[in-house]
Amino acid sequence: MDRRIDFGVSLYSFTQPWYERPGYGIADMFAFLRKLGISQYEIVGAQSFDQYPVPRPETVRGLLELNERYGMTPFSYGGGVDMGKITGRDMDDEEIFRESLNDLRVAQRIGAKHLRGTMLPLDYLPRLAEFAERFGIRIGFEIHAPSRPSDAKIQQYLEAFDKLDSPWLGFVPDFGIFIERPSPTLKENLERRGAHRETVEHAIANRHVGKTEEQVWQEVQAMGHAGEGDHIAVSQLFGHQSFGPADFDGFRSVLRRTLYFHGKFYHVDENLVETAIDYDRLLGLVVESGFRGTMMTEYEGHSYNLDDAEEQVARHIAMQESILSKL
Amino acid sequence: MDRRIDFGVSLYSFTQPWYERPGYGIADMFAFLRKLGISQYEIVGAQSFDQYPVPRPETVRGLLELNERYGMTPFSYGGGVDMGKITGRDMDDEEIFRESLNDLRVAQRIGAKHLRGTMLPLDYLPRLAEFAERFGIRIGFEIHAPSRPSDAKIQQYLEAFDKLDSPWLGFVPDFGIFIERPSPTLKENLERRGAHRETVEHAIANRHVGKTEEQVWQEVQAMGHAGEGDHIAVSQLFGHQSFGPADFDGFRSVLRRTLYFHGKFYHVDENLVETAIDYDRLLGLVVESGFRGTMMTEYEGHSYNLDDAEEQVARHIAMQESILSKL
Amino acid sequence: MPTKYMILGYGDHVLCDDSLRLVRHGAKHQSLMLDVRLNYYRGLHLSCISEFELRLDGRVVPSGNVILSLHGKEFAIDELSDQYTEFWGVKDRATLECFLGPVAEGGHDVDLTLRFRSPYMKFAPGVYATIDGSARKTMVLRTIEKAGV
Amino acid sequence: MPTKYMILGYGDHVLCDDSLRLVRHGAKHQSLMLDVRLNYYRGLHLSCISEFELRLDGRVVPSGNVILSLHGKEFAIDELSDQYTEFWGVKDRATLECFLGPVAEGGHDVDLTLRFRSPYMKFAPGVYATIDGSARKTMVLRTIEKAGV
Ligand SMILES: [Mn+2]
Ligand SMILES: [Mn+2]
Repeated sequence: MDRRIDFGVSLYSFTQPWYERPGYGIADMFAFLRKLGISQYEIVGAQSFDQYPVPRPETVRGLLELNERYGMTPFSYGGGVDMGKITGRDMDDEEIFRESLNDLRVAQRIGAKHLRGTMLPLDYLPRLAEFAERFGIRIGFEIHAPSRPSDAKIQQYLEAFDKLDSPWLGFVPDFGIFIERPSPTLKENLERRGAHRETVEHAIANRHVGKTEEQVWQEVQAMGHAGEGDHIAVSQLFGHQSFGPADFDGFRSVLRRTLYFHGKFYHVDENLVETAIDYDRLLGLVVESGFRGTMMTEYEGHSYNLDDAEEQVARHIAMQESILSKL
Repeated sequence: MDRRIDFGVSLYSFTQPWYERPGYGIADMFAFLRKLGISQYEIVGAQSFDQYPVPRPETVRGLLELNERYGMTPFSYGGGVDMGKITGRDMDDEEIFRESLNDLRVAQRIGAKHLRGTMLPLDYLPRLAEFAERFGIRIGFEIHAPSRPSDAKIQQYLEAFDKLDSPWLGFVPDFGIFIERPSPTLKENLERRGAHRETVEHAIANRHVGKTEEQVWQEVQAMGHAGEGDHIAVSQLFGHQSFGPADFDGFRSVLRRTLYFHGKFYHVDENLVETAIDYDRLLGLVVESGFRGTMMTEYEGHSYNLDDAEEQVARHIAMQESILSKL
Repeated sequence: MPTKYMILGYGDHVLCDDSLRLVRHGAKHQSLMLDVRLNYYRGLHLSCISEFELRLDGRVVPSGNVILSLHGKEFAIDELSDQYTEFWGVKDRATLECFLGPVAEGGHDVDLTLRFRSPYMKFAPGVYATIDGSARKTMVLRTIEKAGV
Repeated sequence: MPTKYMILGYGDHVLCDDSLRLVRHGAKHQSLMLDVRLNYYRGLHLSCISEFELRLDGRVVPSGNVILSLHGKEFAIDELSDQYTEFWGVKDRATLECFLGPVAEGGHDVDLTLRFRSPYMKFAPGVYATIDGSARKTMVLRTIEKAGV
């Protein structure tokens, strides 16, 4: 196995039990992760804290105690500026910058070494790098769907990172940008919400043949499937739960400026395969690039209301180990 | 002694130790008041709570526990709407009304039977009385300096109260409206702040002879006293620490609609005399009116930075007992 | 899009089971209380609430008669849009307190419209994703006699 | 009036004794901290703060480099005017955290301008009494090495 890649798990993976199970908390997540042999984690402030963007001092103390008790290391802090929180106006860039410094301070308090932060305009990068160094915390801008690494905007940041050549700034590619086909759990979820299987299959087959969402919706109705569930299915497959050819070339280009990865996934089956995302190919490219660092597991099964985070996280780690051991 | 009048003490009397003494709290006030034989009190939310206008639930619980432990009864709640708390605009009357209902709810939670509330326009009185009855809490509008009972505005409220004839609304006359001459502690305080005795005496002697503040200040300077302390003394004696003939007739008129009294005072000497305010005369009028109810001791020595609240409150109670015993 | 708003799968948790209660404060004053949660994966500032309407048995409860309590603080509904420093955590229950006339014991149709902007999902200047956290349930009322807090 | 503002007698308590400290968070980041109180007989909403300026040894600390903490929450100075639901109790200390370059140990001249409106002492529409809670003191700095909160 390639020892240049290590693993962490984002506590976001446990969204479903965190929201739903009374009494379930970070201690339960840590106990589970230690059993898995994982000691690094990412914590998302807006999800895990009951005060945000700056958690209560007692929340921070509680987290530090849990780190100690379970031997866990906060690898990264999922901050991010809520630029729309003030009713009636958007924050301007200066305010976003100031709130980004808050995120750095919070990351420092909880002992994280990375901040998943909010993307600021290019001319802010030198100042941001300066503060990142001052705080001793690397700031990563997430490349998240529907963005693709080849997008002009991402490539401009890449160029700026190269020019600045600071170890304190970089990307966090989220593997959700590489969904090539719908996960089986998405299909099941759409059917549970009332879509006919035929609707789902038709929408998938016609997603990338030049038709619009509206055209496909007309076709599905013509097939006799005009229910709300059918409409939701078409809409989601063209929208929020979209898929398409993976941008491997773009991925290759950003690897030299990547700080760590969000190992986003939707379902790893019992054969340790994530059919929606080509982890074999992606991890192959990561290793090929000479990258040293961390794959941060980020399960998103709560999107389909699945309460199987522990099993899925365990499979995801096992899948990555298996793939890397063959490289 | 006239048993129709009983006594309570506003915790506001202890402003100086409350602000200044580390560790000093409501338990200390209650322990002292029980020694004095006092079991009724008023509490001022904006002073005693660390969250306002609605205190934290734990603050309310803490207060209820102290009531229990010391056998104290919250007679009145000093609420009041901060109509200027929102930057850039004043609250309108509807908002003040709504916040007054908040005050009623807080009064109810802490178990008070009276609310010292914010004066609302006359057309609100029926609604206010309705809610006061619903909550079982009488609402008093304070008559506070520089208002005088004979003022047209107060007399309009008196008329409206008479017309409404509700037991749930009335006045809380504050004896600070009857300051006839500066308290010796005010004079001492002005001298401590740098005023010459001659300045103080000259300003007092010329306060009510038709001269303006500016004229008196010119005269004092001509006497050779042009320091900042002298200027403060003239300014205070014409302004915030003013004095003048007491409006006894006005007082007589409002007694029939009075819920309780704020026994404001500045200094009771060792002979149990408050030289600034004619308690003999005022209590005589109260008894004469047939009033049954409560004198709420309200010491304001913290205005002169005096840390003698316990002694002064004890003297104030003793003074009132002595006066009432002779009536 | 068939749905104008994003809806997550926690709709059944929004109106907290067994939380509908009529609290009697003395003889003449009562309030109807109810605990609610967000239908979202993360918490939100109260300022992000863009639509709020509560219906009891089909009748709108005037928003001026509703107070929202969170973390020991209380807010009028029309104050919420200012509260960008008050954070409603995704595991936290907020309590709605409604000032109403008499309400009978037993089952009631509770219908809450609760929509909010997702303050980081910005589509265009001033335009954010709208999350629909509305919910409707038949809830059984219980009565509590209460003095003090 | 010789004084444009009302000043109460607690001026000596505004800059809390022994509270000036330089906190080192790791090798390259430090902040200067200081506890402050109101000079008033009652508490105030943070929105009531109308003037704030901190000078250290005669030099203004840019307000953008200052954060005010109260009850476990943190506010930028230019956010204060919005905070009408954040109450600063009269017994409570707020903490100022300033991001500055190196500061030497020993005595420093700390000069705080802090004025606020008294939100119930309304003289005319939009006009409230101004309370001057400013204070100046020589304070001795101590240094604290800190990791975490
Ligand atoms: Mn991600
Ligand atoms: Mn009074």
